Amino acid sequence: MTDTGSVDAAVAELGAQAALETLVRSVVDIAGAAPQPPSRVSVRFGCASVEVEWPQGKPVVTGGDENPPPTVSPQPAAADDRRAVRAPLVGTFYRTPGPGESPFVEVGDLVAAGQQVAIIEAMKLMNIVEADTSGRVVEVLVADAEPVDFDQPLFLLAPAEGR
Amino acid sequence: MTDTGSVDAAVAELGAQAALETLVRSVVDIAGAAPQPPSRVSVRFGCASVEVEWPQGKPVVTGGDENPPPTVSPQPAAADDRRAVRAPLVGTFYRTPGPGESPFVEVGDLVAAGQQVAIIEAMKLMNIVEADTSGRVVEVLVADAEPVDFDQPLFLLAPAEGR
Amino acid sequence: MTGFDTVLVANRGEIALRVVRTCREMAIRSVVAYSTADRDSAAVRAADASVQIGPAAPQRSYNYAPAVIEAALRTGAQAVHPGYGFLSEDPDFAEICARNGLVFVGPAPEVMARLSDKALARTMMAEAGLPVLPGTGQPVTGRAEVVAAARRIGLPLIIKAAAGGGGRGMTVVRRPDQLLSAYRSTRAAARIGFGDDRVYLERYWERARHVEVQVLADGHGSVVHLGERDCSVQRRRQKLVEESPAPGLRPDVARRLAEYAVAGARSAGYTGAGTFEFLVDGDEVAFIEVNCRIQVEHPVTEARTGIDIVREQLTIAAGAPLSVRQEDVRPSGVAVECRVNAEDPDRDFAPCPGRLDEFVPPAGPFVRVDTGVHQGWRVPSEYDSLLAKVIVWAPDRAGALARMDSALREFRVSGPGVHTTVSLLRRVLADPEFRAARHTTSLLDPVRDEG
Amino acid sequence: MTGFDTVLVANRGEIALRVVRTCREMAIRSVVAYSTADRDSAAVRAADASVQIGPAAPQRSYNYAPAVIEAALRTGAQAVHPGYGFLSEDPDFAEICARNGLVFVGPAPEVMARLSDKALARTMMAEAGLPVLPGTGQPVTGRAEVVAAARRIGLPLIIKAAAGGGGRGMTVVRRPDQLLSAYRSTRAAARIGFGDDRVYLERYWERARHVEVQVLADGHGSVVHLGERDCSVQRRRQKLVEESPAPGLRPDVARRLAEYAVAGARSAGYTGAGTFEFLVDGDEVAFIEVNCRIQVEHPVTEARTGIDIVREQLTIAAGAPLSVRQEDVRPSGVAVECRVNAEDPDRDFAPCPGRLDEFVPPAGPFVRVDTGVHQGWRVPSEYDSLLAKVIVWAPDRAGALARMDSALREFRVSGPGVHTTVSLLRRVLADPEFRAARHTTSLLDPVRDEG
Repeated sequence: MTDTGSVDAAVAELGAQAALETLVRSVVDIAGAAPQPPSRVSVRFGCASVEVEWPQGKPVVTGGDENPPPTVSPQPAAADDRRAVRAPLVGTFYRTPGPGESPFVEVGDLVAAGQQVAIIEAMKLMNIVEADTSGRVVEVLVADAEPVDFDQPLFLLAPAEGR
Repeated sequence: MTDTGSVDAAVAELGAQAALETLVRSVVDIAGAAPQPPSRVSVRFGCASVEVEWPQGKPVVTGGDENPPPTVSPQPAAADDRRAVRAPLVGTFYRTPGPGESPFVEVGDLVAAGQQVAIIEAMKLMNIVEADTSGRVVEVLVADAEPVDFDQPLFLLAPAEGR
Repeated sequence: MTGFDTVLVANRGEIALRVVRTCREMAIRSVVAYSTADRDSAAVRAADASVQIGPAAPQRSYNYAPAVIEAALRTGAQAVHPGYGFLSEDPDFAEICARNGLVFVGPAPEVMARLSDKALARTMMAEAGLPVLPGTGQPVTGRAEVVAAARRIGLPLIIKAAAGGGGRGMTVVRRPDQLLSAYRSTRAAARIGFGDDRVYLERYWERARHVEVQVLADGHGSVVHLGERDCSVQRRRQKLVEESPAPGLRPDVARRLAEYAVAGARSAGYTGAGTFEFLVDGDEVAFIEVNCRIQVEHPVTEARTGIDIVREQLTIAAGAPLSVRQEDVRPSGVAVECRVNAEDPDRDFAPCPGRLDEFVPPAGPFVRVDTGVHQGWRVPSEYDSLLAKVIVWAPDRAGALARMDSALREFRVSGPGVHTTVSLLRRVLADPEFRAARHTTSLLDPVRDEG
Repeated sequence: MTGFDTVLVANRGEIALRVVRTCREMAIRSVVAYSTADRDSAAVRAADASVQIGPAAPQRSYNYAPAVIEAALRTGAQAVHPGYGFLSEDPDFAEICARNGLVFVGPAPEVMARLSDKALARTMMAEAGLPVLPGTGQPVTGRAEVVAAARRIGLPLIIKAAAGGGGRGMTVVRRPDQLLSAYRSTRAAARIGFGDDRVYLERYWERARHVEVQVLADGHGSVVHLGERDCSVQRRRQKLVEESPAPGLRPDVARRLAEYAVAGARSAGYTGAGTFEFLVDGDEVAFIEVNCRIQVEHPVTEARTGIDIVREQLTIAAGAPLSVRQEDVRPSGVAVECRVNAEDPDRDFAPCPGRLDEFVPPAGPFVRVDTGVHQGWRVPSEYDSLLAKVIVWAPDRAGALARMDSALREFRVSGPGVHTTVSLLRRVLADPEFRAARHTTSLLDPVRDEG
């Protein structure tokens, strides 16, 4: 038990015990804390996972899913600071107030929340599209006069400061 | 057994065994601590896994399945040392050679691989049930003259020595 | 066959998929207009194209005409199939379609406008020779007018809030001394409930059955009926079980109903698929209303006649004549439909949307299931709670009821918090009154009496 | 109605579920005997009870009579429904059932024994007045005998290995000078392939169609037919598409086939549901064989007649008379079935079992899907590769083919390594020969010629 291999093995074993004890405690905690007996509990830590199912249980409590790094990243969605300005209705997207005129906004422009950035025409009515947040235009996602669906991203804005 | 490769292998095997024991303990802990009898418990650590299912209240224990440890553990089913003697066909289970006679085996008996332990009657033919492994009878799972399905566990055997 | 290359399906759920299927068979390109809640729906998957027209809230998507029209125009659709509910019976929407060069799959806007005004429809149909329920037709005010109307109509009668619906705002009056207090309390309740205290009076039929006749009318003067459906099993005016033929209905009464429906459709200048609803009590019948759209229970009629009603709708809308003459329509056997809703019987049938971890509908000989959901789907809370329609056919009623019960037993639906009406439906199927076809619309909802 | 409380279903897959469904409708308790590979099958789930009779290998489970009988006796079953394949046409099994006091759902063992001997069946049917293919009937040996037989039969003819089957071990002879070399090579191939070099000769019909007639016969002397099915679209003798009525079949020929089938069933003392297979070329017809069981393609007939054939099987087996007389059978419209197999068209249609990550069969009006699999199921490799049968009905053939193509487009099947025959089926549906009903059994398998 003095060579490095067996030390590693021992450490691994200890790690396994600790990790699994944690997992089991989690499962038991979840099962006990749930308002009704759960039908399935699944907890995973790295390569270790514990999963419990109950027959015909009503609620489902799943702890962790496919690959959740539990302690590493506090903000899973924070990877991209950019925000989309989306289409408030289905219609045709126009970047300019009229034919031959210059676009409301261009890449690199700074826009304020509430500023008009485009028009969407639906049923021959012109609907103003406003930025719902301030920021710098980093990308125009739809070409002029193209049809857009409801909620389709039109522009990407980056935060005005910081970076 | 002096070169590092075989030492590593031995250690890995030891580690796997320890890990599996831990896994099994985890399952038992969960099953015991659960508010209701679970229908399935699955514990995994790295490549080793143990899974327990209780279909409709009747417990069936299976050790390891989908991803059998490829090189580490030579005995993926070693989670539980007990081995079941299973029904080789569908029929009626008899523990004795005939009415009023004493059973082929009793709990506590030591049986040898190939020894007759029961009869299954199907279509009025008496089929001999043999133990496919040696061991000590720790449990008789089916009452005399009860119907059994193909592959249904009939007896549990524990390893004859060790423990 | 039809002149349409592309049809916009302005609906969701099972009926959107239903329309997509017939379009596909007719080699018509289908485009489904959908809300964000229906992004992964079966109809969207099955359609040739789709347009996200708005958020989950129907008033900004399925009920929002500009978004629907925009989707139709953008995708080159020549026609809009409205399904049922949402914009399907909105004459203004039909009008907007026409103004935008789109064929609305349904009757002409002016026909729809007249028939959707219940008082006007009642008058029109009475003039066309259809019997109507004795009643005031219009709202009544003042004790003298109420007493005079009640004397003319006779007892029992029902006082209905003009703004009511879905079984709310109604009181049954059986004795003369209950009349005025019932009038006062119904008005008061209507004022509070609907902000509108107008009420009208109608004869109340104690043991009535709800029977409706399916008609098809083309733009070339042909009107045919496809037989009747009995929809008497209702819970709070929601149909649960529909069947055809109407069990226990005298053949001469069934024939009269069909003739009334054809005469009514003709006199109204109706085109498309439509349904004439009647109350029936013995050999007494009374027209109630016309539904100017495809109905949830149309598969019952399809199963008995072999006619694809959506195909006929599209054919008629494209200006072609009906594919069948009256003598070609030969309904056979018995068809029954059960509506399986995501509702909790233990919580007064509150809708219970949620994720469907398991959803395996029944199948097999003479079993059809129309559904817009699938395993893994999360039933949205914004729409009605219909999960699936189970339709069976058999040579006779006993066989059809056995088959239906068997199909309902086979249905596997589960998920966190998901409950269904399957057990209620199975209780109805086992009910002796229902089995003997002696049931009425009050089988599940004994009507509240005054006094 | 029937005397059975409990029926053992001795089969798997879609047909086991099919039988369970009818049992449930008839209030008969169903018990499914299953192998370890089918533990979680839809039939096991749907049945009232189930018995695990053996391992995946059929010779130790579905084909192992003692296990099946044991399961039946243990669960109190009075009858055994064998489905198709496995023990369904084994006269010994029917005999064992009888000896154990169990009703075998099928004809009497001695009838089955005679009809399953193809040479004997051919002789019996010829005696009953049915036309048979000119041929030797029995194996021939020696050049003189071969030449004499060929002279009597005429050309083209086909030399078949007695031990062959499934399209293997056959050679077509078109010119007299090919005869002896074909005889030698077929014998040699048969010796190597089957260890049995006996061959026989039969007239070869170049442009034949495979047409079969469904019959029902009870134990009280009633025999009715339910019309014919055309099963000419085959790949290596495996039926892919079946339809009814047989397209392009002259009505007088169809009538003759039906009469032959009824006469054949009568003369053989047949009881239960059975199928008489014929080859048809123009107005020439020839009896081939009788299938003494329910067939894969029976839903085609159910869709046109409204008759539940499994119900009739159970009714007849219980000793009751048929529920229908010949004059009650009035087939209508056109029904088509396509078999969707888990096979890889790019690897010569090798079966490709695997896990079905996605399995959403089509549905809708006049579409029926019979399947024994479900999403998440792992298709076992031990059994045939049938995933699902898609059956459609329509008033006419063009409508039925359009509906079938639409249904196949809707079918969603995927999983690691899973391929299906859907694309092949859609190619058949689009084939001009098939659409014009000019196709023959060699549509997909041009027959190998000698020389």
